[in-house]
Amino acid sequence: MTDITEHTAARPRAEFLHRFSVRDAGTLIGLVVILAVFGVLVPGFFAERNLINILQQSSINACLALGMTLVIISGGIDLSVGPTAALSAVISASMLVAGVPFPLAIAAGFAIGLVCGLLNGVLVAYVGLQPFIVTLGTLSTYRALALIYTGGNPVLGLPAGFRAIFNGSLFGLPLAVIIVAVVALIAWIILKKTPFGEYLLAVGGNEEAAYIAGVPIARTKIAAYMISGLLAALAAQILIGRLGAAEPILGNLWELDAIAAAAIGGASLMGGKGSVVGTILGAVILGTMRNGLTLMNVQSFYQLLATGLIILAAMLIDRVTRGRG
Amino acid sequence: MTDITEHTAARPRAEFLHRFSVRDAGTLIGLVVILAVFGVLVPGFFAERNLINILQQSSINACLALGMTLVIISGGIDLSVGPTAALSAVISASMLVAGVPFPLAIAAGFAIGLVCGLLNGVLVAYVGLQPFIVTLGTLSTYRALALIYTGGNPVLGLPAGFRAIFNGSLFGLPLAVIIVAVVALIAWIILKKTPFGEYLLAVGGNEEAAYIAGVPIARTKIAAYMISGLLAALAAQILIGRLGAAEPILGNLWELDAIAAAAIGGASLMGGKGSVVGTILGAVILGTMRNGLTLMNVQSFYQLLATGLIILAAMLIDRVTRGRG
Amino acid sequence: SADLAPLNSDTEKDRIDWSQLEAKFGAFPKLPDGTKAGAVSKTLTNEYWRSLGEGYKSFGDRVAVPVVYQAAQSEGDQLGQLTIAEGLVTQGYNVLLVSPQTDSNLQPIMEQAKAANVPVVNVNDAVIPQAEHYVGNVQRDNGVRVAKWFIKNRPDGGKVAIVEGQAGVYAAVQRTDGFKTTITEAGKFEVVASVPGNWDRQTSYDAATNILQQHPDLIGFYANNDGMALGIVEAVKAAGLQDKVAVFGTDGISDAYASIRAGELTGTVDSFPVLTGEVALESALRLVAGQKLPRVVATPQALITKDNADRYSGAGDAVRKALLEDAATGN
Amino acid sequence: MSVISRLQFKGISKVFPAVRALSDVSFSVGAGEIHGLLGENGAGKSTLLRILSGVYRPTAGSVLIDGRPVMLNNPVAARAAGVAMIHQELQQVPRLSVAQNMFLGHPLTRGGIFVARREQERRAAEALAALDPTIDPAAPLGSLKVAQRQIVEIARALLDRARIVAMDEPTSSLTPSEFKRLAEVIARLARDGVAVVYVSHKLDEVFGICQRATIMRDGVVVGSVDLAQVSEKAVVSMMVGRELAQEQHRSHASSEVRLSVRCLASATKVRDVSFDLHRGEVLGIAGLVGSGRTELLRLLAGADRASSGTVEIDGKAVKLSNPRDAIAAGIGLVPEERKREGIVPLRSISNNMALASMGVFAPRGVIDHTRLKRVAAEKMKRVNLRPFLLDRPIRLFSGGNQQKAIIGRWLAAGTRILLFDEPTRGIDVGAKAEIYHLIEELAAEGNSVVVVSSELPEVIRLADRVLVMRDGTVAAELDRADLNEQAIAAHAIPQSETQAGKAQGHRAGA
Ligand SMILES: Nc1ncnc2c1ncn2[C@@H]1O[C@H](COP(=O)(O)OP(=O)(O)OP(=O)(O)O)[C@@H](O)[C@H]1O
Ligand SMILES: Nc1ncnc2c1ncn2[C@@H]1O[C@H](COP(=O)(O)OP(=O)(O)OP(=O)(O)O)[C@@H](O)[C@H]1O
Ligand SMILES: [Mg+2]
Ligand SMILES: [Mg+2]
Repeated sequence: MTDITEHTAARPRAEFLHRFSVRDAGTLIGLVVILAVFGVLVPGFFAERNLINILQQSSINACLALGMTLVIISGGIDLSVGPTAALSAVISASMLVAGVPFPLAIAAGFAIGLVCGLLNGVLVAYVGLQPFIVTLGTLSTYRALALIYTGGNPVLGLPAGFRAIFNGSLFGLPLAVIIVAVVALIAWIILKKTPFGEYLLAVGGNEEAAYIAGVPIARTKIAAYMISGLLAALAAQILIGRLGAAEPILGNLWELDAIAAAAIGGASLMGGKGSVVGTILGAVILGTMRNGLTLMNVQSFYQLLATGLIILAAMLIDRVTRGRG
Repeated sequence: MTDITEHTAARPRAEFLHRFSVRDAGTLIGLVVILAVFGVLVPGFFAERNLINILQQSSINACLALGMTLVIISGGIDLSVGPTAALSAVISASMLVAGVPFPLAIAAGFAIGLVCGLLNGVLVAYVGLQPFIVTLGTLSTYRALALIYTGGNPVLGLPAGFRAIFNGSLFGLPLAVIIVAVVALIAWIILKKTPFGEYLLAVGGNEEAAYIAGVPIARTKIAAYMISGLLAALAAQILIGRLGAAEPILGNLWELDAIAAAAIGGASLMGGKGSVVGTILGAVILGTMRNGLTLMNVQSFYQLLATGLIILAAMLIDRVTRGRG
Repeated sequence: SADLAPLNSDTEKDRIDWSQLEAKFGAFPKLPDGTKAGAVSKTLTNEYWRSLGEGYKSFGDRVAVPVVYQAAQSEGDQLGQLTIAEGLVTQGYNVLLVSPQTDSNLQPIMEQAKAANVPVVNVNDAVIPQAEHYVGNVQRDNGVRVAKWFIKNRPDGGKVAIVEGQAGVYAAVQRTDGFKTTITEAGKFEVVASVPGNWDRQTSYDAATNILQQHPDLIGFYANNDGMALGIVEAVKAAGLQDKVAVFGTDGISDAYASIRAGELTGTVDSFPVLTGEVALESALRLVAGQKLPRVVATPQALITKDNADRYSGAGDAVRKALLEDAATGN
Repeated sequence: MSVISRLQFKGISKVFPAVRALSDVSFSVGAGEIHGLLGENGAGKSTLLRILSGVYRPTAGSVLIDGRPVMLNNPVAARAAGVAMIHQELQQVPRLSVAQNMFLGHPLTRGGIFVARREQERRAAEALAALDPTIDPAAPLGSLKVAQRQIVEIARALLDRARIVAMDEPTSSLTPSEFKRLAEVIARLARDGVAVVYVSHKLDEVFGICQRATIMRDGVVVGSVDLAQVSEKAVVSMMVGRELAQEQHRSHASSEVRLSVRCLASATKVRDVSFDLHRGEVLGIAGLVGSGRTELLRLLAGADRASSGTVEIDGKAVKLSNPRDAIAAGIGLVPEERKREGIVPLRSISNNMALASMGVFAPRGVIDHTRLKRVAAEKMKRVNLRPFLLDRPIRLFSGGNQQKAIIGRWLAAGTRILLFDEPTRGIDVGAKAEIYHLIEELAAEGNSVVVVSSELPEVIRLADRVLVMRDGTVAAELDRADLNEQAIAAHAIPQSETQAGKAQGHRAGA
């Protein structure tokens, strides 16, 4: 009923938390159910090509959601990922169009992401403002900067060579998917195997205790926001590679998808809790849903309805699975 | 620097928290600064007509933000206020157009708001899902229902009598402003004077302690979401009265403004903290800013920039004032 | 006036084509001293609305009328736009040009402006039912024109798909409906998908990828705006189907022209925002001068493909000339 | 004693996943009886009382009140059945006032609509009067010190006029004089026929006020005894299942100065504190609540910043601007408020232990989990963690075992100067002896230890030397030879009434 009894009910899984967690298994079951439903309803849904499509279409959200997961674990939230990506995209793109060498232009894009994250982090960690409202403020600010920088116009004509970097494929998988898989692996290692990961969990779990234990609170939080900014920048590079254009309005509402993926994957917005595997599964759930609904040619109002209901259903399935776990 | 030292520094003011809070004074100073700046920059800014405009333009956001404040205090968040308002609006409006008596149509709109809130509340309190993700799901769901119900078309031709209810003025103030002022007064009384207000603070402040003390956790949370839904419905009635039409896409992005107002006013998204006076001031700050920037004829990209920066600045001013408080 | 029937800009009888203004109402009249115009549009994040503003400005410059042009911070910011419009009313502009986010969000302006005796011109897109003056094109016609292209150039018919704008937005609904109805009535075509793209390039790219994967034999896409169409073009290229699938957008932004010239985007329906802006301001100022214009002033649009792109993309006057010719020939 | 007991536990079992916290617990408490409940950390005392107060439901068994079985499905039901409970962990809402907290969940109202604040405050003041009249019922609870918060918690249980009052370590943060006032209150309750269940690790308290006691070990009742008939030693051996050797104080202090503090002051409370701490020394710090001991330790641990003064370690000046500086300098703090400042609840024992020494476990940037597990096993064995489940989230452990993990944290970090703030608060006699032993071992290994404690016997038992703090500064320094409770108390108590008022100024509120 209440959280108290919930805790009591949820306890068994605690033992397994450090292995493949029951929580992740819950998310996986959610995904399997959704896959099964679409598999039945949509002919050709399980075609290799379509499955690859789903992965590719989930990759950008997954990339953002990984950064979001780290921020959420640290007890924060990053609403500014979309505009960060947009700013990074238009600056990289305009450098590329101006003939700057690819590595430099990409590095500049990443630097923008890091700086955006740094600013968020500093306002949260040093100035002590609330993460939600800080990133709500920078959401507008970064978007405005991107618009002002470009005058509102998309930056077109990205060099083919640059686009090839992110558009290729390896072992039959789109490079974007592979890049994000590598990022996920790194995020998993960070969270499970490094002091920084431990610090994130501690800061989000009990900031005061972490402080007394010598955890560098501010640096940990700032690093989380910077990673989130960096991954937003990476997502931006992947996207402009794919679309061949960088728009200042790119990344609209990305934050909601990223948060949804992290939350479906088990991250708690109260901090101290979250899973890389879960987040990836969450992103794939959302991607699968969009893909399946499009293939079913569901009318747009009903797609919106389905989106809402599936988010709720994913959380419910997960809740029920955990209850049994 | 970090939150830890903040806590230490913040202790003295604790004594005053239950009177006119220093925190609210901080928000008030923020508002005064912004008013002063615009007063200097914009001729005629302090014209009575313009000040009334500011209040009127802030009233809808203030109405939503009051509900949001209660939900935030209870440790939750309600992202679904905009679609709740839309659903309430189109249903009331279509009843009005069909000739249903005003009180009945308005009551139906309020009932929709309550039901939307109830569903959010039940999913949060009984099923134990995270508020952010629940209301993200219902955000899409309610919007979709409003679109499906109307086929995406606006409901036009509301009876003049109905519009007069919300469009009149009293003592030279628009009725909408007066209605919201009354709502604010009621919210203030609820929060400061009733057991329910205490329960909200307790549930958001320390849920376990509240449970052990016998606070009805689930009922308290559900009531908060229902009030938020009801106030969204009220905002919808005010708006359709003003517009003379109800659209299914009404209320887009309302949640962000409402959250911003509550946060500027001192609500903590961690729960257990928030102020009715602060929220009203927060809504007026946002309204003033929009009004002033428009009168200064600032280009929209720079308006966006200013919006972001002013949210950050309001939080900073507040932070500094509190530091001194 | 209260007995004014709700406006349907596409079907209103009391209308005049933009090319007829001078012929019917004479040369541009003299204006009261100090006339200034205020304009508010949806958003500046879309080139279409920026171009409209350029049109206002260029005509304003020509007749020495200062124009203030504002826009909401984002598409869909309904109350923000209302705030801006209310600010313009209180600031004493002689005429207002508004491009509302929705059919009703600027409704209060109509009454306030009336009280202040300021004419209001509804320019394009969403239609305020009580509007006394409307300048713009026929939204439905955007989709109709593209459908006609398919009927003419793909006589064998085939599968087509639509990528829609934001669910429930007037322009998106009308354009989609125009295309869908016209092409379905032609008989040989099948609309296999009509899915939301939310005015967003990435969403449209993903949607197009999925549709192409399911219907590799698709012959064409119609997108409710050019940004989405350009996203679809990339998806089509990525699927290696650029020779088989025709892609159409709407609006005629400069990037669309560039893409058409490069042989990627098949076409777009240009509604000539700069010219629309000029015509809108001209009409508005004629109202200020006391002329009684018909309720709707229709502005031009044209289906742009590689063949005719140059004709419609020259300097302002050249385009105006070409469009006047079109009007004369009834195109 | 009546035939029908006021309270009877009948065959209560409680199984948590992986832990059997209680098996077949039965005993009874008569009306007007003050019944001690004793046992080591994790014996199941709190679990039993939480069942009594409706927070947990028993796996098996029943609770009888006045001979009738009662359904205690939630805290509200327990209240209705006449049970009031003082929880081990403070269950309060810092932002609400003292009175609001006391009446939380069942506020007094005017006309059933408005909270009757005045009336609540008046009644709260009445309940507080007997315990600590200086607490302002209108003050926000968050502004109170822990000890006062605990008093509020006790006073809350008195409001109800309950038939049964369960007290789970009510005095863990209280001083002996505060206990004395509580004892009077409890005696009054007993006179009114209330059955009191009293849990404490302080055996002298239990022997002082209880007639009978039930002793538990590992979830089962070892026996119920008449306290007039048994010795403390016998009770202790029942609790721990073996004889506890009475250890004597042994000093390992050398003359080498490890830590030298000069004229240290903080912005809020501490002023002009100077002392030396030697290698191998255990320095006790005594003083009244609010005398600034916690704050002094926080300055040394880098948790708060000093406004002036110097700290030298091994003759070198160190800057302690945050806990990391302190840890790097070899200083570690075992904090007073374990739940708030000690543990990261969702993380395991191992992870909580390793938190302060991540660098050690991740020499190449990646955590060596094998090594971490090994060290955790070793340290936790040394502190005798129970149950010995290193991967279990720490929040599921009893308070005493949480404390052990925190001590293990500094053992793992190789800290040379350990600061203990109330190290045995809420910790059982067995574990207490273990911790004392541990502290001596640490000193013998050449570490330096500071122990802040409100329990004078503890200070006397452990310290080579004692600083008595009063009003933020060192009032006296007592060598081992001069140590006794009277001497400490004499220096700790303010000289005059006016100063007393000042020292407790923050309590008085208005
Ligand atoms: N919610 C829970 N889930 C799992 N195990 C629990 C839970 N609560 C308590 N336990 C376990 O039950 C046992 C008894 O704990 P309890 O808190 O009752 O001990 P205690 O006697 O009160 O100890 P202390 O003196 O330290 O307070 C311990 O092993 C503890 O780890
Ligand atoms: N939460 C707080 N709010 C206000 N003042 C505080 C708070 N905590 C500490 N102080 C101030 O610091 C002073 C010293 O407190 P400190 O905790 O150091 O005392 P202590 O001797 O350790 O007492 P205790 O044994 O209760 O911990 C207090 O008297 C008070 O003035
Ligand atoms: Mg206990
Ligand atoms: Mg202390």
